[in-house]
Amino acid sequence: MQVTGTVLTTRRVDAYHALTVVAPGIAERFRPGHFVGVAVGGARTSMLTRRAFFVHDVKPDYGGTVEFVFSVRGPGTAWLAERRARDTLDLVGPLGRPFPLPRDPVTCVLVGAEHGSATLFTVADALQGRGCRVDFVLGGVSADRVFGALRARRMGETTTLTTEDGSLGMRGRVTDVLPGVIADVRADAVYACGPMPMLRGVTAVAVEFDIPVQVAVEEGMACGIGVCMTCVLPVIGDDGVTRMVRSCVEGPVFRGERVRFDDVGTIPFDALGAPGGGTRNAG
Amino acid sequence: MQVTGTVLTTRRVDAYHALTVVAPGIAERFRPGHFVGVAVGGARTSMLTRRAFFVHDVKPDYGGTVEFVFSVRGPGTAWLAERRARDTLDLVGPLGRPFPLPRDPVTCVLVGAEHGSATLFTVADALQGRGCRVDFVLGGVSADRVFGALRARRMGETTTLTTEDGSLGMRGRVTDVLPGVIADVRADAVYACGPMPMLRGVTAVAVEFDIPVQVAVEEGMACGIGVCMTCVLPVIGDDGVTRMVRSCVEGPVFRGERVRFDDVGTIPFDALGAPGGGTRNAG
Amino acid sequence: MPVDMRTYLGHVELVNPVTTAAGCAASGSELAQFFDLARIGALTTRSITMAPRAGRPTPRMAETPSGMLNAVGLQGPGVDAFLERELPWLAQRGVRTVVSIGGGTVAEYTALARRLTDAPGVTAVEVNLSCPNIEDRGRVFARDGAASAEVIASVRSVMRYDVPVVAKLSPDVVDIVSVARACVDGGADALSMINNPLGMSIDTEAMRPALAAVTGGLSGPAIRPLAVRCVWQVHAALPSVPIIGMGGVLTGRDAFELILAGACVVAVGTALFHDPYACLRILRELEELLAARGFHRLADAVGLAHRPPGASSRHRIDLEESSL
Amino acid sequence: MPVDMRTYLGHVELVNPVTTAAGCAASGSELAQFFDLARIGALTTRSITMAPRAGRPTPRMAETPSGMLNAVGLQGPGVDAFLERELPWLAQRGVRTVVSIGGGTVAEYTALARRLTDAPGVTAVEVNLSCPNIEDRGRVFARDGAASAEVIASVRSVMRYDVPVVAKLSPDVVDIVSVARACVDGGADALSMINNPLGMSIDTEAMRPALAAVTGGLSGPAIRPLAVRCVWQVHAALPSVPIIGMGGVLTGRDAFELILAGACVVAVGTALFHDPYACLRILRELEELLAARGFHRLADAVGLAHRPPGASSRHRIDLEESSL
Ligand SMILES: Cc1cc2nc3c(=O)[nH]c(=O)nc-3n(C[C@H](O)[C@H](O)[C@H](O)COP(=O)(O)OP(=O)(O)OC[C@H]3O[C@@H](n4cnc5c(N)ncnc54)[C@H](O)[C@@H]3O)c2cc1C
Ligand SMILES: Cc1cc2nc3c(=O)[nH]c(=O)nc-3n(C[C@H](O)[C@H](O)[C@H](O)COP(=O)(O)OP(=O)(O)OC[C@H]3O[C@@H](n4cnc5c(N)ncnc54)[C@H](O)[C@@H]3O)c2cc1C
Ligand SMILES: Cc1cc2nc3c(=O)[nH]c(=O)nc-3n(C[C@H](O)[C@H](O)[C@H](O)COP(=O)(O)O)c2cc1C
Ligand SMILES: Cc1cc2nc3c(=O)[nH]c(=O)nc-3n(C[C@H](O)[C@H](O)[C@H](O)COP(=O)(O)O)c2cc1C
Ligand code: FES
Ligand code: FES
Repeated sequence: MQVTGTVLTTRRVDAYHALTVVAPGIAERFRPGHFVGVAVGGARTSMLTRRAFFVHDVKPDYGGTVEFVFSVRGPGTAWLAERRARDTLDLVGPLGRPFPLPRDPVTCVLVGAEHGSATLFTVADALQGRGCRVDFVLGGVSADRVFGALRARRMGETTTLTTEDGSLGMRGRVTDVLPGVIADVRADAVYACGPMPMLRGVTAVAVEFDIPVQVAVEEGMACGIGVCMTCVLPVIGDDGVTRMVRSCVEGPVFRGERVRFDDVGTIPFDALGAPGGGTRNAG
Repeated sequence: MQVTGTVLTTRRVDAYHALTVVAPGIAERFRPGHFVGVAVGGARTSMLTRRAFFVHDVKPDYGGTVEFVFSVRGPGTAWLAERRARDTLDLVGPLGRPFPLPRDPVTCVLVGAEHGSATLFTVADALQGRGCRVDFVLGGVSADRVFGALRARRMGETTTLTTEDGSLGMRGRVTDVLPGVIADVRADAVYACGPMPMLRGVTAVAVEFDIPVQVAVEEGMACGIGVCMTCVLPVIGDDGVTRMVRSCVEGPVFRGERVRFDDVGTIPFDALGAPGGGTRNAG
Repeated sequence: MPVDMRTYLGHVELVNPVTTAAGCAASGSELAQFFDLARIGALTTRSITMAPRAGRPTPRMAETPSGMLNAVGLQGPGVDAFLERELPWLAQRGVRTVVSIGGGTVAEYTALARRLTDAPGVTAVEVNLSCPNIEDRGRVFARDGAASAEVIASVRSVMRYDVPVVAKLSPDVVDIVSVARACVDGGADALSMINNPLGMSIDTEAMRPALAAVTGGLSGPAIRPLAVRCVWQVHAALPSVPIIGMGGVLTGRDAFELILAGACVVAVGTALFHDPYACLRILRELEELLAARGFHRLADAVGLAHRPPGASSRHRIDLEESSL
Repeated sequence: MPVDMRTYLGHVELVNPVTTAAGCAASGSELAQFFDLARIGALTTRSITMAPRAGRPTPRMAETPSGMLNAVGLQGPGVDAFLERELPWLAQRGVRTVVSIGGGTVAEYTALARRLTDAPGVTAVEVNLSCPNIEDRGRVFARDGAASAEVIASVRSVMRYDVPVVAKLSPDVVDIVSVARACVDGGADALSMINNPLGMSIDTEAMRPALAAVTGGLSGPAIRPLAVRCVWQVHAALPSVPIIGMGGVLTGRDAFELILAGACVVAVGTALFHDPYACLRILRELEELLAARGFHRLADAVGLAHRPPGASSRHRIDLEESSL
């Protein structure tokens, strides 16, 4: 649904900005892993496409609020960073397929990098609601880019932090420490959100341990609702056939081992409808 | 010059909005009849062209402020109407050729319609500074669109108001009452600002009385600095030749009788460089 | 008083003039979550191809000032899956469906048309001529009047007589009127314009083309002045041919602009990416605009901006029964 | 370290790659009130015609999303007045001047070139081919490779050998590369693109065309994707021909985009209407961008986005002496 909501609060969290927006309908329908499409630039802007942000949190205040966390990257996020309380914001959501949750009270490692970490706390909440044990592995380039360390320490059984410059936690990347954490906590499943190379690394580790891994991906999106076909990536279906699937409606959450990370940005020759053989073979 | 100024105050005056902007360099160079080009829409806007506004007032506060008065007409003025104190505004100015002032302490009738009236008060000031007598004739469609009646009453020897619906002053247009005023006050000169048909009418009256008339015109403008050639109108030069002259740099103030009001929006056949004969005849 | 919003594509009546643009509404079901598709004049499908197509690699999209570039490459399920799943789904829901088709040869277009001719639920066929002609070194059909006309004539010859064939034109030509005329001479019942002009953008950080496909189609309000100009020129030359106008329509005002230029149907593309409800909003805004200007019927506004400078609009509304 | 911003149009060296676009800087003196014109690579004049021209009626301008339409109609003083007043004024101030010329016949272009050939202070001649050819039913020269080449060959034959002749191309063609090639074969020393594509806008209140001339030229950021694509295609096909790129350049980033696509000079048009200082600002921003990316010379960035996907940019900078 589309909502013109009022900005309730804005805050800075290290390198990130967080906006809380009153959007009852979206908050009500929200499940962990959902994202919102945010119109940027105001009336008569030259920026036509909505920007996608994972929902970091929902609260029941004022009928329902959504919070999202972002860093300034280009003109759209720069505009968002200038929003103030009482401004209005045009959101479409909740969008996407949320994280599937296990039936049983298993042990889950939640891995986040950069703003991707913000996506994990509602997942943790839901998992803990089902009696799951939750452990966090959060990383970033530097201390100010590791989002939610404090909250993770409060919620998680254990929390392992990494920074590439060593300014917080272990020096390195989340994938460097993940095998140790999985082994230590005897994890049953992994949930991950972050840049594509990180998701690929996390998936490789989970496959190594032979445990399921759910990843939430980010691909360039023009619509977020499944109509523009710009956000595709190669994913292997239940039938073993690779298809170029839309990350906005068929994702953003995928089983990690189904995503052909090495082929992102290409049309694999064996994908359904690939130029040359693929088309007819797989059709 | 180009100035990024801070909005000092915003106010509503009946149907109009007035913005006062800190712009020292512009205020300092200002002469009555100058206008400013205002960038609208903010960063990444789709609105590319500056909007032109006559300067209503300049004050020495904060090193120099400029005030302009406008009504909401389209998206650019709608955006301006939403500006608040402390916002910044990007102005270019002062632009245009100002009103020429008489050497001698003569009697001048200042005629304004709609927002055009706002242009006249700095003219009145300058005229009175030279010992001139000033009388006002101000009009509008309805009472709320007659700008500056109070101030005119304070400044002018006499003030005559007209509205088309009769809600203030005489029912009718400024041109209906102008002959009477000119006769009554024995005017030596007329200054006018307002829509093109009104300027044409005022000029006709002044010509009738055989007194000089200075008009400030508004033509669609893309640049305001003389480079785009979009703001032209046919004006008769000292040599008797009609040229398509730019109202932004050769105007906006013209001697009324020199403007070929009936031919605005056309290229008169006898204009310099007109298609067919004109070109070679006059060249 | 409500405005009579009905309009005609050839002999087919549409309840109102708003449709989705080809390739901008996927299979239809995605938008159906937001509103009832039967409420718009028609839904135009993505361009259906013979075989399934995986499309182009990503990045497929780049934002540009007041527009965007896309290089999707006609990703789609192929005509079999379309006829088996997508078209029946739309037909069941009473959605008037304009089926867009894309091919690499005249034979392929013709084969597609043949497959559609007995399919229930085809309101019209729109021939996407902006496809590379495999038999002419990949030269786009739409850029050549003769090639376009050949495709149209062949499609027309196999399509059911009561299904209008619409030729979709590209602005990347020297003279759109001559291509339009060739298509009409070839048998097109209506014309649709504009498809995306070819554009490109470079990522100045990576110092590489922003799209994997290097070039892509430009859409959105940036191209509306091109669309208005094309519709205007074609309507002036061929006033009796129905035109589906598109290109950068975001609001009812924009739709009205194309209608005044000569379009009797208006398609909404890129706007859907921003606002899933765009079609219904635009329809409502358009109706309000027409009502506010005293129109009783949409048809009276079609091409109205062509009236000679002296004429008043009232006049024309009174005089003419229909401008179609 | 400062970046070497010098660039070449044929054999003529320009101190930097920023110039004004034809018709967007009037006689030059207007902008001189804002900055010293000798600081930019060159000033391009409006298109000079034989006789004085009053141009088109007003309204001549309409704003469109991220762009504007203009229909000025080459208003100007004619070549006599230009040579008598405007050119000497520029020459006195040391302004490198690219003189744009416009005509209705090959003979008129040629006569204009002949008038310029002995005039001091002509850095280059830019032939505005987007003029209607009176001898071909008003068909615009630029839309036809052969007609364009004929004009260029004739102008080249009468111009002084050391004054480069630049052919200015329109995007309103089927294949800009073939027109570019024809012009180069005809003798063009450099190419300039893009002139305004033809657009139109309708005033939905008046229900009439917004411009008195009905159609007009579209400019501004809206058309930048078309400009980048044209420069890219032509540079790919004719890598050794210098290109003056233009179309919607508002910032140093935008100029850099055209340079990466293959332009060695960048012209600023519509941006001047918004920001009289645009040329100098863009030059500064461009230099900063180049420096931040480690370029020592502008020339190393020209066409860089064409390097094959594997290659790094550093590599190319080290390997090549000049990309011109
Ligand atoms: C499902 C999803 C969830 C996301 N969640 C978050 C989040 O919670 N926090 C956060 O900081 N960022 C998130 N992103 C990335 C965020 O959308 C981009 O940072 C943002 O769109 C950049 O906009 P811009 O105008 O600042 O930058 P620009 O780079 O100028 O954007 C230009 C265009 O590219 C698109 N684009 C740019 N980067 C991305 C990207 N990484 N993914 C998709 N589109 C992109 C924009 O939508 C826009 O159309 C998410 C992306 C996706 C797809
Ligand atoms: C020298 C001059 C002085 C002016 N002074 C004032 C003033 O003091 N107060 C005031 O309210 N208005 C004034 N105007 C008119 C004012 O510029 C327009 O009302 C304003 O540009 C409308 O912008 P918009 O986006 O709201 O409307 P739109 O109609 O959407 O504007 C679209 C485009 O048309 C141009 N435009 C529209 N109307 C006019 C017009 N009348 N004159 C010139 N360009 C126009 C705009 O600049 C813009 O490029 C003046 C105009 C000129 C030329
Ligand atoms: C993502 C995308 C995909 C498109 N796919 C098709 C297509 O399959 N067939 C077609 O004829 N046009 C296609 N188009 C062109 C649109 O139908 C339309 O002609 C064009 O985008 C202009 O309208 P707009 O500005 O409203 O988007 C596509 C456009 C976009 C943006
Ligand atoms: C008002 C205006 C007048 C122009 N006049 C000319 C001209 O006389 N000759 C010419 O070759 N191009 C002319 N052009 C085209 C520009 O030189 C340039 O090619 C085009 O506007 C694209 O650049 P821009 O987007 O930076 O304006 C004109 C453009 C504008 C906006
Ligand atoms: S973003 Fe449009 S289909 Fe996914
Ligand atoms: S507004 Fe550009 S020349 Fe006057």
